Amino acid sequence: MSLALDILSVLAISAGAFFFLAGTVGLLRFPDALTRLHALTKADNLGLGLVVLGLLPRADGALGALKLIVVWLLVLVAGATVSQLIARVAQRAGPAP
Amino acid sequence: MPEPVAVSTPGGALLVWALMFPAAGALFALALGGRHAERVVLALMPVGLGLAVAIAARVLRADAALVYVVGGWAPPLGIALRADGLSAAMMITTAVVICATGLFARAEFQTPQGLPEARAPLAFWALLLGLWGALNAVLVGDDLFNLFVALELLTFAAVPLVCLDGRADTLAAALRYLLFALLGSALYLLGAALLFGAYGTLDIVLLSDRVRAEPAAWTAGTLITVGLLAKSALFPLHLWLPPAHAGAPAPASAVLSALVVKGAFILIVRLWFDVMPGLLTNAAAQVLAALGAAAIVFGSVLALRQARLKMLVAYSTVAQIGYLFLMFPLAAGSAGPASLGAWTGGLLQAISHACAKAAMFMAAGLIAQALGHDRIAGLGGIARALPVTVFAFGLGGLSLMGLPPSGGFVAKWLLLSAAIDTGQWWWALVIVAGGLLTGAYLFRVLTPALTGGEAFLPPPAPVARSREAVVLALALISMLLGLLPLASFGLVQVGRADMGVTP
Amino acid sequence: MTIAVTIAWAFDALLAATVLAVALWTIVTRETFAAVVGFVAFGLLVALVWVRLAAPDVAMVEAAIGGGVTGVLLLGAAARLRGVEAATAAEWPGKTLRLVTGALCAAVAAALAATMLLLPDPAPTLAPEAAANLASTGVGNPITGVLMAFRGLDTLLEKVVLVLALIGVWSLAQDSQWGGLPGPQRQAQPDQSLVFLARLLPPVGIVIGVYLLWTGADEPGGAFQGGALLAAMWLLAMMAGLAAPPPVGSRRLRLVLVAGPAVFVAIGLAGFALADAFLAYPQAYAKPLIIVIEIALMLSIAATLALLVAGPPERMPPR
Amino acid sequence: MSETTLFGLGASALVGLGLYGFVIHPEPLRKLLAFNLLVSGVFLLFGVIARRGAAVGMGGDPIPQALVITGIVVAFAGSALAVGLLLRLGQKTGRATLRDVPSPPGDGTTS
Repeated sequence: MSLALDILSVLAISAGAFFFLAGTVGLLRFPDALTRLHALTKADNLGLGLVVLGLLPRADGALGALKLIVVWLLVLVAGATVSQLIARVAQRAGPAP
Repeated sequence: MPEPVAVSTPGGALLVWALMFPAAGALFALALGGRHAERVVLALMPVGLGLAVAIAARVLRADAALVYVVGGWAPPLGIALRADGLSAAMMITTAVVICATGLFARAEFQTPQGLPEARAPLAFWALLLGLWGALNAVLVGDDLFNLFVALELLTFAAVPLVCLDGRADTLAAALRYLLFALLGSALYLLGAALLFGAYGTLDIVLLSDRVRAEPAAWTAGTLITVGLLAKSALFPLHLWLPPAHAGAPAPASAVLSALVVKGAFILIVRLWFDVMPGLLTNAAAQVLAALGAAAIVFGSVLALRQARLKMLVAYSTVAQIGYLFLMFPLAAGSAGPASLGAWTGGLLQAISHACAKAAMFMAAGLIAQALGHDRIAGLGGIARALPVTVFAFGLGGLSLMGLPPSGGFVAKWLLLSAAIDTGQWWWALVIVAGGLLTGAYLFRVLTPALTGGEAFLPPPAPVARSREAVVLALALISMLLGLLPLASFGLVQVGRADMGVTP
Repeated sequence: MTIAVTIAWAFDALLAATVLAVALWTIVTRETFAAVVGFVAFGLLVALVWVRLAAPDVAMVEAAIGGGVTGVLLLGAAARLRGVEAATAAEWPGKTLRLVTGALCAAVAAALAATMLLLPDPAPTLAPEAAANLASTGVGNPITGVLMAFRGLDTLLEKVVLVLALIGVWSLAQDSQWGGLPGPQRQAQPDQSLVFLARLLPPVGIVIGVYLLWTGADEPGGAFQGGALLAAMWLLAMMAGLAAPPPVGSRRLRLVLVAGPAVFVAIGLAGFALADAFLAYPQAYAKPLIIVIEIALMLSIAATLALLVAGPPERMPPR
Repeated sequence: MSETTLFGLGASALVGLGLYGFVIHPEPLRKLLAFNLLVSGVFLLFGVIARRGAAVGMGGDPIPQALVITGIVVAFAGSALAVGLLLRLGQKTGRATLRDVPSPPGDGTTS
């Protein structure tokens, strides 16, 4: 049982790390603000979600697990809003860098 | 040998009150607002003065420093407050100058009729209290980090005073002042961190026991000193001072020039004579004094070339700060009579300059108010219109020049004789030359003020007699300091014994 | 075990290199706005370093104040200065001066590094003393014990520093605007997604802020962290136009601003009578007294931080 | 190399960087940014010193850690005052620099 959970943790966290890496590469390599945002939000939403998923079996108690999920949700909300704001500014500024 | 554990001395609680009455007063001033801010300051002035005198009396009677262990947590875990003779003397000076400033500023920072509250008066009175609390905290602090917080309190109270009039040039001066001060505190904190890393305490008394001559102490001492030099505006870190002190409203200039720069200076004295007395090598002391000498010459020459009275007085501050640093090579080393004299001379210079310079800035403010400008070329005959003010300006000037019987004379005479006694004649030359240069720039002001009269056409705006009286009182204090018998300055020596120096 | 150590070391090295790289970029990049964005990222990375240094309390403060609130402050300043910054681009110092300065700063850094390497081993520490005395403060978090008891005077003076800084910022107003609302006029129609966030987040943030205060007595957290979070929530609501900043003349606002330090001073002075010393707590009531002070401090910190970011009054309240 | 050594060296470098930026940049806002980097370095040095003092089950000496918390708040207050000053200066002069701020036309009608 614990072995299965450990494997799940390793897999999920590794996958999360991969999304963060991909998101960072995208941030650096993509041509304009909108595509860069696209790359970043994948890292935030999916990458962090997978990391949290991987950490859940290791949380100490239900309260700890709940805190982890709240962290993920808060980042989701904040990330989504900020992306909206940046996207709007980028649109207004035109297709500059 | 086990280290001594700090215990509160009788009367130590006075130090807490000296810290808390201005801090609580500033909070009250903000909470009550409007005209109450001024009333809070006026009500607290006698309290503060009384506390300072009481602390000095206790220190003198006990012939030892007052100590208070805050919360009962002795250093190194907790914080102690400590007032030796140096603290007590400077606390009285602070109280006198701030009370005089408060009385002088009433006419300038009154809430206008019909308004519940106005910007400049509220800010001025609240910041004045903050400044007082900060200075007391700097003077009684015995912990390097507590002193850091006190220094920041001092900075944040002082900087906004510079630009209360909201003009672009004073805003720029205030910003430059703030940037210098922030850099200074960062370097100071860096040094304190290294000392903690090396010796595991920030308490000055404990550090004085633990500090060894090694790289950590050297680096820390250098960083702290440079940081504090930026705050005390010693040449070549003085660039921020003249525009800030000259641009501020006259009462603010008075406290900035008289007291705020002295706060950082006192901490440099604490560092080298209390925290690390063994490390004040001759070379280091000579460097500090050389910077001081450069400040005297440079500041005086630039004062000679100013077109505006307040700029002249501000550059004079740059020069007079230089004298303070001459005390390092003269008071360092063995505790002979020369060292005692230099110590007393240096601190007497700080005290008499505080009173004299506050008087001169206030006098310059009154002159500017009467004439509508402060161009030196246009001062002709002002002595006839404002005789008391010009007389007070002149008295302050005599003290800066070091002419008898002023307090400045005794200070410079003590430094001069210490220089000759210790065979460091070059500093004696600097003192004499500085006095001559000071005379030159003062006579540039006083000659037209006393003799001229041709350019003096429009009738000057009236100046309140009471404000002139305040200025005169401060100038007289700086004068009377020189008439006191020398033994009465024994106060400033009290408490040095704890630090391994036998007076 | 050794693999774990190696991984941790590699992580630390990577983290240190990234922090320095971001810092360098912040210094050398030409555009001010970009530099400030870099600074915010820097603040978050430094918070990670604090976690690695086993200082979670500091990490929270660094993330909330060092990176967060300071970031908002500087971003706002950079945005408002965008128009005037172009005129100053040509005033960089010459190459020689830059080289000399660089050499001097490198010397300072080298001296610091050498001093750090030469620090005594084992290092002097006050941890045992703090641990031995923590019980008599009633709190379980040693940082809270230091801030509220052992070195309470620092904390008290620092609160006065904040109040004075706010008076200083307010004193920069124009005379005619005194008594008005802090900050520039917001745009009439704030972005809808921002409004959404400003409706959703503050209830959660307030709960977390209070939780941080409460848990701070025994675990990482405390009045600073909670106060900074509350300040951020208030700023968010102000930016979205959901809450108007209070006029600086408001009596109620003034009372909130001074409540924290005033309660601290009052309980400190009461220590003379109740516990034989200023800022000492009678042992039986130490923890409740500390909590009372922290609650008052949190409110004052939240208001002061938010208003320091909002700036001097720049507009009169709508009639 | 232990983690304290690593971060100690990094913090020293950070102080040097911040100092350089503070001296070199002509714009006050950039100076302020550099100042914030500089104090971050100072605080981190404090943190390394705290970490070196780990004992009796504590991950670090709590005294320097608490000092850093106080220091961060004080540094923020300084930044806020500086930002207030430079924004006001920008409003008044339309420029973002400290050099050549014009004197008032009245030539010194102070007080």
